[in-house]
Amino acid sequence: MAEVADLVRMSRIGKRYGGVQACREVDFTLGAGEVHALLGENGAGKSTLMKILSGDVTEYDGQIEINGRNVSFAGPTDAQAAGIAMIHQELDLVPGLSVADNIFLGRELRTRWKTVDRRRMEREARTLLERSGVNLDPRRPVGELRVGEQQLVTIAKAISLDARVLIMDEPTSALTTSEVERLFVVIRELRRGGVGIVYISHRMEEIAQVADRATVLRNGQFVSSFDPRKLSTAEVVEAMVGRPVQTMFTTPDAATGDELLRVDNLVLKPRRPRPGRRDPDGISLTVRSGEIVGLAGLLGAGRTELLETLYGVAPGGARSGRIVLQGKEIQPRSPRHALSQGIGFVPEDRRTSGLVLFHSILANTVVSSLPAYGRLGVIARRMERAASVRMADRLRLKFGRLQDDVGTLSGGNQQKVVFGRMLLTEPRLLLLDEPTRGVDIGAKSEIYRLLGELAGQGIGVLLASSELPELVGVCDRVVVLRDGRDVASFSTADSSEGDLLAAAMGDRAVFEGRAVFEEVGGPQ
Amino acid sequence: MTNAQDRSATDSATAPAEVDRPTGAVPSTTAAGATAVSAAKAPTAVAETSGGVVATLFRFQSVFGLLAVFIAAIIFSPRRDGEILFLSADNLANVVRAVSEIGIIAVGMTFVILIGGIDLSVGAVLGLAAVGSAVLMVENDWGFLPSIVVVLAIGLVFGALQGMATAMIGIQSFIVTLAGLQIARGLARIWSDGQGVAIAYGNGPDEAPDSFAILGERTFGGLVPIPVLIFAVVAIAAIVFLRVSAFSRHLYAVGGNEKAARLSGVPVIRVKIAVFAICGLLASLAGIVHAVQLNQGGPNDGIGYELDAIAAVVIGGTSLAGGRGSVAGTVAGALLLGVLNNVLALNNIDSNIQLLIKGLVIVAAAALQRLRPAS
Amino acid sequence: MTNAQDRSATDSATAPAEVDRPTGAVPSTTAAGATAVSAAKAPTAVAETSGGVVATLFRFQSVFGLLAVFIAAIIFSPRRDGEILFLSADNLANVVRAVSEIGIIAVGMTFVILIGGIDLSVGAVLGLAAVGSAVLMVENDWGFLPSIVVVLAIGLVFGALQGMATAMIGIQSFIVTLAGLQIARGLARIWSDGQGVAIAYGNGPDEAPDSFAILGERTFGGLVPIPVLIFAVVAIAAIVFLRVSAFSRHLYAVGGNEKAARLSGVPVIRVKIAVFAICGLLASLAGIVHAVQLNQGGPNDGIGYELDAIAAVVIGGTSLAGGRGSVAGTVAGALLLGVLNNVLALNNIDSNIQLLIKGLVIVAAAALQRLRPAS
Amino acid sequence: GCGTTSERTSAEPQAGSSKECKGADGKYTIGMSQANVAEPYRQRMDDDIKAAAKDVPQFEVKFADAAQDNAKQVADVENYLTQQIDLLIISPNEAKPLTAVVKKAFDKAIPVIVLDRKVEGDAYTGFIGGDNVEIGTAAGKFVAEKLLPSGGNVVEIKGLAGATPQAERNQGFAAGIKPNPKIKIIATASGDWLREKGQAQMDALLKANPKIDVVYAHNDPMAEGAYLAAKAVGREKEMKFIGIDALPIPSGGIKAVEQGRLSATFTYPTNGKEAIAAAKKILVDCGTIEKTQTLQTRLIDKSNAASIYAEEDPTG
Ligand SMILES: Nc1ncnc2c1ncn2[C@@H]1O[C@H](COP(=O)(O)OP(=O)(O)OP(=O)(O)O)[C@@H](O)[C@H]1O
Ligand SMILES: Nc1ncnc2c1ncn2[C@@H]1O[C@H](COP(=O)(O)OP(=O)(O)OP(=O)(O)O)[C@@H](O)[C@H]1O
Ligand SMILES: O[C@@H]1[C@@H](O)[C@H](O)OC[C@H]1O
Ligand SMILES: [Mg+2]
Ligand SMILES: [Mg+2]
Repeated sequence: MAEVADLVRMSRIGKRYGGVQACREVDFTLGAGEVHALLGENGAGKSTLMKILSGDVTEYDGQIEINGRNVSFAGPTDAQAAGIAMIHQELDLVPGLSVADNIFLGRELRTRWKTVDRRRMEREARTLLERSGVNLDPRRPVGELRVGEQQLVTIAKAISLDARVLIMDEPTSALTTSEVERLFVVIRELRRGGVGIVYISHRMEEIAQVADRATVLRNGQFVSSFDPRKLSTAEVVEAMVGRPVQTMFTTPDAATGDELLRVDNLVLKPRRPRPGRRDPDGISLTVRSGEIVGLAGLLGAGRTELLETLYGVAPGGARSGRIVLQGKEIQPRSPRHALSQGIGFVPEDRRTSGLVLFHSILANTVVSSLPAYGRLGVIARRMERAASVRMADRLRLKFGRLQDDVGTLSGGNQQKVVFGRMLLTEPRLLLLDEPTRGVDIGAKSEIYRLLGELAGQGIGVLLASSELPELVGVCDRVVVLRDGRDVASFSTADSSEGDLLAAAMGDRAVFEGRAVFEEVGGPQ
Repeated sequence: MTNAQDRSATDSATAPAEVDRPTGAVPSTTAAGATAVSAAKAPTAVAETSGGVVATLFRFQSVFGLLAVFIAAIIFSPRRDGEILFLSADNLANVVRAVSEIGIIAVGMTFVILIGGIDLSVGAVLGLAAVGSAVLMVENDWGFLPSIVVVLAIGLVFGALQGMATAMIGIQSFIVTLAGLQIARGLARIWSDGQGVAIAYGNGPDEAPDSFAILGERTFGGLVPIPVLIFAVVAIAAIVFLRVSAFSRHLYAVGGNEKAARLSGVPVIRVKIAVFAICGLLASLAGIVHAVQLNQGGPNDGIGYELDAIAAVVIGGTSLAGGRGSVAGTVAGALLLGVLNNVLALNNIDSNIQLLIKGLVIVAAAALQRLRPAS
Repeated sequence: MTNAQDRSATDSATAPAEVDRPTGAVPSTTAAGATAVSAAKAPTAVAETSGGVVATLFRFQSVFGLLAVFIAAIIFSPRRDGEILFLSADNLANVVRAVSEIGIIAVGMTFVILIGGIDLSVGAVLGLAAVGSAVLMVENDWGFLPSIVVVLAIGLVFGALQGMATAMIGIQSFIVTLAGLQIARGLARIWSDGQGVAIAYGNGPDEAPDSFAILGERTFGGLVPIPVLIFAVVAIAAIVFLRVSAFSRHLYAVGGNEKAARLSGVPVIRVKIAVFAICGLLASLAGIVHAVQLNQGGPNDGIGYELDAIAAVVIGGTSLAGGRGSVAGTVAGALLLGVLNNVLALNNIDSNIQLLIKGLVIVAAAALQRLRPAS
Repeated sequence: GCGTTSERTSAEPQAGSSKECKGADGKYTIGMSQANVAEPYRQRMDDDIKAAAKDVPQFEVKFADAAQDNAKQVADVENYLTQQIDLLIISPNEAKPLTAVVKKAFDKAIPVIVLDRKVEGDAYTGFIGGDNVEIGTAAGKFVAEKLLPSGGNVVEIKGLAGATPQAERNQGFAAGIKPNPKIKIIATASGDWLREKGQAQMDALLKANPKIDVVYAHNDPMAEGAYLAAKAVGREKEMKFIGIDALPIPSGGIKAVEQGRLSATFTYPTNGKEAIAAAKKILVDCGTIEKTQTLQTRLIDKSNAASIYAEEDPTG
């Protein structure tokens, strides 16, 4: 491919974290105008390898050449000067600063008097945002934005660097199909301009669409390199995991039982509305026990807000409509209250809402179910340990020791910890908000298997996801939300991803959405 | 796209006011969060409707407490011949004069707290600077300018050293500056031999130059004390600085998400050192103002000022966690404390009861800031 | 699955020791990572090799500073007839007695700081409790038990009220407790009429019961002062409590990530209120100890103790950001400060120079804690 | 050179009696436990002791600063006991809390000289101090007879709430002005002994009270602060300022009187010199001292300020 003009050549890269060998003698190259996908399970070392390239991690073994010249970066600024930009997996933005300030942080545009040129920054930010497919007011504080919107801001930020090498570490994990398509348009433009792009993702269908080459890492080591367009998803996944994996998501259609949850015309009028929030504005749906119901919708359709309302963490305000759990009307007041009713919730953003990153895996796993492990407020260590080990086994968690900080786990394994914590509360109804965000395909199928198992035990699941294949494959039924209202309901047995998308977008948008599909429909 | 329009319509009707929004960092939020749900291809430009009066008001909600206390002060002020004593020009000048030192310190403290730090040494540095200016001008017979410059430099360097200990070794700033407090206090006592150094003015030996005395006078028809002017200049300079400088973005970034700041190429260590240096500089400026106002540089001057300054910052709405807050809020916080002290003193409330009232008012003022407009 | 085996084999060979690991939150660290790495099908049990001496040592690194200061104290201690004065039994008893009040307060403060808060009111609450016990027993002629119970209840309620203001209204605890400081101090002055209330013992009116006096005595052959015993009991109880209770997990979780804690079903508000209540309770216990040791309840007792207590906590390795730290560290921190004070006093260092030395040692002790073993 | 009243409680055993007196051949370590050095008055006390001890070659004096904390002062004394000092001078932060530890020293046959504020009981060798009620009374009399014989308005700026001298000076002053019923105390405020607090309080007092004739401050720094506040609004000539302490240092009250800012101040003797004299008597001369030695206050006004300053010249 780009043997002649390798933009980046990394050789024999090694990196150790304490007892973990995150990378081991990895070779990696990137050519100009190439989109190189980097694949591997959670914890395979993808992010680490790219952090080394982008100057974030400065202590490592091996060599890096840029344009044939040996380099060694003292920090991210150095790498940026050498034309390397990275979109980090964890959204590293400053919540208190505006979108524009975040995009230009560290490289503020100046006026003649050396002061910050806010106007110009806002103008350019707006253009950049539009280019990456979102129309956001660049003056809004980033802390107010949805996760998906934040992800688009980081993309805009990376694009603004005009880098020759652009590393995208799971840029689409919180995006819905339409934003992803839009991003691909941008990627193609950049590629035409000679930019080399490293693309990391756990969404297999994206790889074949966008990548020219793919490299697989396993346990920090190089496994293989190939043209993803020539391999089937199943083959790619087998290269990643080292064994064949069921990639078609299907959960056995458990016999669904009685009605578990009924939501009737739920409306929430918060006392102090916040911009960008889409509170329930007339939602009705049901979940039967043993049923997995999906929630589809565009960015900001109100899926998260619905789940939050059901879990008792919505902002205070007037609520109308009914929430009925097993025939009994409930008014979820707080997570604690919801848990006591048998409702569990796995939040979307595990780092800010899910985990105490610097606490142990053990402490994070058992925190919701502590009363079960002892009496009179005293914890029986053996019991909590046993529960924790049991859950780790069941979820096939990949970790060193239970005492290790949960923050040292790879993203997907962190997600499993949050998931496991809720399972330990033995819920009747599980509310899941993007539970597989950033989770590798192997682990995903574990989670789906588990969901199937839970459904088999009669637990009801309400699953919000931005991945249409996931919704179609895993759920029995999908409810589509738009603007805080339920607009359609499909049985997955007889509907497609396209149907869901159409319903999510509304009539006019369907047309435009199709247009996008055609324009970007696969690489030429 | 009805979605988007709906959304923004709702938005503009209500106040977006995130309470702790850094006024300095996100200055122009006149328009409400005009976000469009981005569907497929055609992003819809949304008309930027104004966020409304409420939104604007609530951006300055740290001023609410001040306003409430101000109104209470008017109501409870003693009157003479129908004149509301509290509102008389010279009383108001006194109010501001009394908080000018704390105010100057609090501006520097705001910077430190914005990066998520704290500086407990400011009171002691004030004392050191007060002693320094007195000793240099009176005992060493230095001129006005060299003395001032050296004293300011001492504050700057002292702050910078503390900044280095925090930024480079990574010790919590609370500990570094608690140690700094003791060190500065010890130095002040040693330098002054433990006794206040009296400042008399004139050209003789053992006299400070008259040019120094001017700093303590009043101007604008004898109404505005120069210390108030200095405070005002410092505050305005800080506000403008935070609005227009790239440095301020870096500062908010370090306080808001240090990792993100580092990844964006913000020179985190340099920012931290600079911020502590600024804080030390302002503390020593306050020390100079202190000395000239009291005609003395005392080694024990400024004891406990750090808590007052932090209180002003926090009442002003700046979060101790860093990343959010504003100098304007701090000024409001300092004035609130000043007005409160003044009206209690005007009414000659028993000093013990004063303590109770102050405590309750401070909590009430802070609680008021948590309020948001109901929709 | 070889993957998993590789991984875990490597793990057990090295020390992952995250320095600031909350000792309380992850209690069972006696054995190294004995967890089954579960890959695909066959979970592999890994032999429990020790995390290494270094790791263990560094979990207790807040003790390092104490050790260093202790050794320095022995070296620099004055001697008489070959006897190292610092090491004499009654001097050591004095050292611990002198820190017992700060120590008791600091235990409560550790709880508050662990949830990411701060309590500035402890010194004033100590004063209030000291006054309270004196007034009740001496002036109101109450018995020992009712007096103690009421005084402790006052501290508890005072703390709980502050906790409510923080947890329920959402005011930063710094502000709430700064106000609380003033209110408690005002109450103490009003209750005592502004004068220290002397405590004499006996059965007469205006005398406190002898049973109270016992709290100030020494035991174990006149060697161990009861206040030291009380401190020890409080510290041990707190350490055990943090290790075994479900509550402590909640506490660490709230401090580590409040939002995550809430979503995990932790009763955040209740935890916060409880923690501030405990801190108030311990401050009032310290006030009782203070009164009995000084035979007086003074309205100005305990001024500035809050900073000493916070210093002990932070030197003990607890992070002001919350979520990590330990009571054992705090005890070490308090003892470090006590030893330092003692050895400086024994050597009759000039009090100003003492300030400098203390400042430098505190920074050095904190810097020492930042050291980690190279991997 | 001040007037001294003494009382003798001769029945008490004097400490040191059990020990053999080594007299002039010995070397003696004296521990001085000061309540705090943040107040100029107390720093001056230490300075006086240091200066006086220079003249006694047998003496080595150590100083400890309790920083206004009773508990710390107890620890300071205990540390002195560990070091086995030969004589203790203590100026207690407060009476009752220090009584026990002073007794402990005294019982160990260490002579104890208590300065300024008494401890309770009689387990000490000698007390040297001023009488704050008397000083307050003298100030009151001065106002009633000299400054406002035909009556007028007084504002009182008090010391730190809870400090004994504050209560006593308040009480004495009230007694002193009693004979002149036309004198009214129209306002009191707490200045916490501090110059800047005196200034800030006076700002408000000036505003609230159009007619003030005399400002009585419990110490000179607060009087000076009040003066500065009045001067700032051009009213310093309308009223007289009096303070207490009269420290013979450049920033002290005597200079302020000499330079016309204060009308008068009253000496509050530091007793430093006297304490060393007493120590010398006990240790070097193997003698005994008076149990109580009360140093009288002295009125300093324009007429005697310069000469007294010269007499007590700090640099001398
Ligand atoms: N800062 C760190 N400290 C300790 N271990 C770390 C650290 N960062 C990464 N690791 C470990 O290094 C290994 C590789 O992590 P890395 O983040 O590179 O994985 P990844 O391939 O990006 O996984 P994911 O798909 O989940 O993002 C993991 O085992 C992880 O636990
Ligand atoms: N203005 C705001 N202030 C605070 N939090 C907000 C705001 N807007 C959105 N959020 C939070 O952001 C999250 C919703 O954003 P998210 O990224 O989940 O949207 P989405 O998943 O794309 O859309 P949805 O889940 O609503 O269909 C919720 O946690 C919500 O409470
Ligand atoms: O000014 C003095 C004050 O500092 C001291 O505490 O008591 C006596 C006063 O005269
Ligand atoms: Mg990764
Ligand atoms: Mg969502």
